[in-house]
Amino acid sequence: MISNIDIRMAGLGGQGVVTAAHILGTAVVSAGKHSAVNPFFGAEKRLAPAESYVRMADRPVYDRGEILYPDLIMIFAPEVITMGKSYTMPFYSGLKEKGLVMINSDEPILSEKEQAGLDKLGATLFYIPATKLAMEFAGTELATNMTMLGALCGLVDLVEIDTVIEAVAQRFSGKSKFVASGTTAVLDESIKSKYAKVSLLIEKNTTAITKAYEYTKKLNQSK
Amino acid sequence: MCENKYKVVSGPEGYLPPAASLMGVLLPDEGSALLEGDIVKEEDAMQQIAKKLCNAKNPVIFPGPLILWDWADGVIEKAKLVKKLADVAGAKIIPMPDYRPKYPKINPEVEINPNHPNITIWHNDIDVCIFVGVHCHYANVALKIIRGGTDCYTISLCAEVGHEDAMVSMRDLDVKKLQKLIDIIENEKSS
Amino acid sequence: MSNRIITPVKEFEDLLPQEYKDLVADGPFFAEKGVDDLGTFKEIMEQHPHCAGCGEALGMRLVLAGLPTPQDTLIIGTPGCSFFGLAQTALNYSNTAFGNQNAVASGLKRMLQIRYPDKHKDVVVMVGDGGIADIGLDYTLHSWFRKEKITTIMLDNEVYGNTGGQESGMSKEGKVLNMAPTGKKFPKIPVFELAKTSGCCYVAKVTIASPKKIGKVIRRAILIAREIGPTYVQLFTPCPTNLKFAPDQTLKVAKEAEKDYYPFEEFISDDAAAYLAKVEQAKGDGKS
Amino acid sequence: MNIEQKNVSPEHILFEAPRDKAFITGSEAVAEAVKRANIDMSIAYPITPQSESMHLIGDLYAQGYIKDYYRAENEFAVMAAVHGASLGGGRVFTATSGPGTLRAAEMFPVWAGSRQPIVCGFMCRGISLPPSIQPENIEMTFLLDSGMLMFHAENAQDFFDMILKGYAIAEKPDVHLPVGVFVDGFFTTHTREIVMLPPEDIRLSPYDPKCSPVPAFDMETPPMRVVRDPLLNKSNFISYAANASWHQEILAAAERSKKYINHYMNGLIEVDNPKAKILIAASGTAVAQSREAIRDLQAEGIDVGLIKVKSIRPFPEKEIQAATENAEIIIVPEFNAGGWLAREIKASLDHNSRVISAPRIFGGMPMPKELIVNEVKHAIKKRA
Amino acid sequence: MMGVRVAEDKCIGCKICIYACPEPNVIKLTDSKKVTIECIKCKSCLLCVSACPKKALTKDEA
Repeated sequence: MISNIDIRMAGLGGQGVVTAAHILGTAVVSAGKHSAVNPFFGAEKRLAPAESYVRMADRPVYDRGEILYPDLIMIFAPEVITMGKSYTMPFYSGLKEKGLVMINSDEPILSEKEQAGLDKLGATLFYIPATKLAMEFAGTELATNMTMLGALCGLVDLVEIDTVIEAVAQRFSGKSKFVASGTTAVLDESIKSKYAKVSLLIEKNTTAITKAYEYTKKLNQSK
Repeated sequence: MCENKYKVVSGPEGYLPPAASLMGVLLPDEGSALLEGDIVKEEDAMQQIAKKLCNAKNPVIFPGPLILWDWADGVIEKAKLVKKLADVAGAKIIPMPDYRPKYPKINPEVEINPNHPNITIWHNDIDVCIFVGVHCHYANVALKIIRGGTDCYTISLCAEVGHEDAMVSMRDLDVKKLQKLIDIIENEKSS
Repeated sequence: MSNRIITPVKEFEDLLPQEYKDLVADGPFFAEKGVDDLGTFKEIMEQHPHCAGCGEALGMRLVLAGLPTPQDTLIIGTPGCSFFGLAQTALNYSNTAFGNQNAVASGLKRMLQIRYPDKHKDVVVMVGDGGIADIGLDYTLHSWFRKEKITTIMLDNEVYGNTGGQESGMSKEGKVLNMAPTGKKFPKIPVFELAKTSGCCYVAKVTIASPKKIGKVIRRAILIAREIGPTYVQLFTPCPTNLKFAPDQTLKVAKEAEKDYYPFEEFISDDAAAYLAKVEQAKGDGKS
Repeated sequence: MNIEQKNVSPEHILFEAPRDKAFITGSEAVAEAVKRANIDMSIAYPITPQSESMHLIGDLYAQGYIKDYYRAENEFAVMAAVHGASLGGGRVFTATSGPGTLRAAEMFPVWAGSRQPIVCGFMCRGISLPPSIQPENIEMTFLLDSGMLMFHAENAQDFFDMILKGYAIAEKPDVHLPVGVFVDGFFTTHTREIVMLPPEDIRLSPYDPKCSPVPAFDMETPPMRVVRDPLLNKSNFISYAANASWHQEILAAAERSKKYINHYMNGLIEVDNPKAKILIAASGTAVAQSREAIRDLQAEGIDVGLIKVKSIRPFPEKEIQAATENAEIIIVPEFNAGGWLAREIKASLDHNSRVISAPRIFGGMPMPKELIVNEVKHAIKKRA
Repeated sequence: MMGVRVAEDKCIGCKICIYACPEPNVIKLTDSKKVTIECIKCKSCLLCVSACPKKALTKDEA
């Protein structure tokens, strides 16, 4: 299992990058390791650029704030790169050598210059059709963050997929109110309203995560 | 017991004497008392109070609002003992009925005010005084002013944790301790 | 009733200064007193440093005599002239910063309701025109919007008194004052009208030339604030020092204002009127 | 709603009760503290990054944990209203951030001057033009001499504990001063991390206004006549002496709080590796960043110690003097442009050329550990 | 000495002066329904004099 890794997640407001970070951090902590998770500290508006950060380690994590030098970058929407919907330009800036990049896209989207930048760092790149998987298995693109998480766990040995699924259930069970920001709380309600029952939401999300996990697991083995 | 370099002794200390707390005088824990800035046994503090009262030319007790007004259960019992303490010590009683800055001025013959306590002390030539039943903040304000401008020896009998700016400070004063103090004063008187 | 804090312990009763003995024996605590009884009982305000002929001091004196239960009344004020008399008054009085009185009173009233759910604790704001209409207007209005159960009393002397005679929002249009060297350019702020539209259940405008009306109005304002909602009394208390008239003319100035632009007005909401009818009938006094 | 919580001593809730692991944000930690603090009343006005915590406290009110709660018209009104509520003899909580702090600033000396044991959270952020919601703690510099006790939390755990400890300390009869618990906004409020929490079925025993050094403002405590605010009588020398003594008493009360800060917070400062010739002294999030930097420096064989300043007021002058006795270099990283902590430390020390006020990070930027590491190496090179 | 003199024969005990005085506890009504003035607390504003309908009060020039 990999320890001591800093992950930067970038996407569009409303896509659930904050929630994904929360779930991942929760899973890591419940697996007995340390984590600190925070969102990008900005005005939280739908479809505006959004970033969140997950630090995980087998020792206490003190560092906080934006992760400037990530080991792993997850891009939740192609527009982050193609339309510059990001405050971090280029999207891989600060990526450590031999780092890893996951992009939610059905097809390659990088320019030659960007590809060259990644190559120079010796980075590994994966394209994941996360939105497509979300539509297929959860019936909504709002589950993109779930498929991105599932995909991440299939690619990198960070934490058991079951622990992630438990964290998802905990996140949406309503037992403890989740607060990242006022806007996140509102979005939560809108996601829940898409499903008749919370249990159905959790079930759909679990399926989406599992399918994405299997997808990348296969991808990884074939590489 | 615990020796402090800074001594809280009678003034006048001058223009604006420092708060004893800022000079390193610590309030004692439960069961102890403060004597001129040092933490001592309660009994020793009581002995000093008795000695001071018995040798004073004009000892005066200043009962505050907490003991002048029958506002809570238990006040009357304490008040009776404070009265008895005055009788035993041969001390006069000058009350502090409230804390407002009096206009145009207080009558120093009959009362004391925490905002200008010195007027009462100077006017009546008080050389030893006891504060009892005064809210801690107002007692502290008055004790600092007294130490700044008079040579009066100040004693505080506090129901809470006591006062560094008094020369002798008792804490957690209850009926039992008051009675003990009276006994010690009676003893001192008769010896 | 909280008369225990004005009940002396027997051991020290004789030692109390005379004014306290008088307060206990002849004050308005153990026997209810009103404006009508002035001159025959010990008033709760003591000697104060207000100027000779001060309309505000007279206004406060009349208001304080009109309090239905002074032993359960707490007054919040602001810095300014009103501080001087109120600090000498035998009830809890506090000011904090300038203009925040209605916010402080909101917190205080709510906490007293938490701590003493079965008692009426009358929280009264008593401040000048500058405190209410200028620097504190937001806080005044918002306490009314929120329906805080407090009584707000403006001592309207149409000027900043304590700082030395500056124009206030309640000064008369055209009046030459400090900081209005060519005369005030706009009329008095219509706080009375604002009170009516901002949630007050009882609003009255009166001058010190009508002492008995003050007694009636204060009593009503406080009783209604206990049960129904916010109340506001605007009391004209002219300032001889800064409005520059002779101290013996204060009442004349008030009387003329009453005729000219400061007539007695009273507004009462329907629910407040119904409640008032009930209590005044129950009391059998219609005490006015 | 009926909330079943057992009243316990601060010692029990802070030191004895078992704790469970939670993975929560700083904002949630505030609510967890308030839930266990037996608050009578809380008043809120929204401002980023404080809002989330005060929403959660609103939820606590809806659930019955707090007896009254409302949204006031602005921060000055909030601070005035909690003052009024505190005068009335109950326990209150509120919080604000940056511009809200400055808008309300007139009230903080009033709280201190009238000896109200109010606990207020400050989720620090930028205050000036250009407008900024970003983390930095420049607002603390405006409050250093307000008379309040000021604690600076490193993380959500500190934030949780310091609020409860704040009440324990503030309500001591010989202290009875307001407590500001400060965090660097976002870095703590919006960061999710591990926080150890005592059970939620216990809470602090209620505030007892009878032990207050000033009478509760309720017409149930004598005397009737009392002036609670500084004495505004235009008068003479003796009135000024009373006023000055009053102020001294507030300073004295802060001094007395040290005993309780030592007891509840295990010292005004915390020192790691005090024998090191190079020390980093910091407060708030800068401590966390320094810990990461020190880990890297130690790995490179550079011996660096850490002073975490927990209490900003009272300022641990003597403690810092003792802790820096052997230090040759004292690096003070800060999240503000003014460098107020470095100034305070310099004013406390002899040979204060040892103090290096850097890095100073502001405008909301993070403080990568590399910056601190570089500062240390630079200082070593300069000395050699 | 500042103060106001009361002509007892003219005073009808209407108390208008009491309602006019800005000073508390200065003008009082006696058992015989006349007013008395505690001159030591009087600031000589003469509001009572100008208010008295019977001209029973005059400035004490002594």
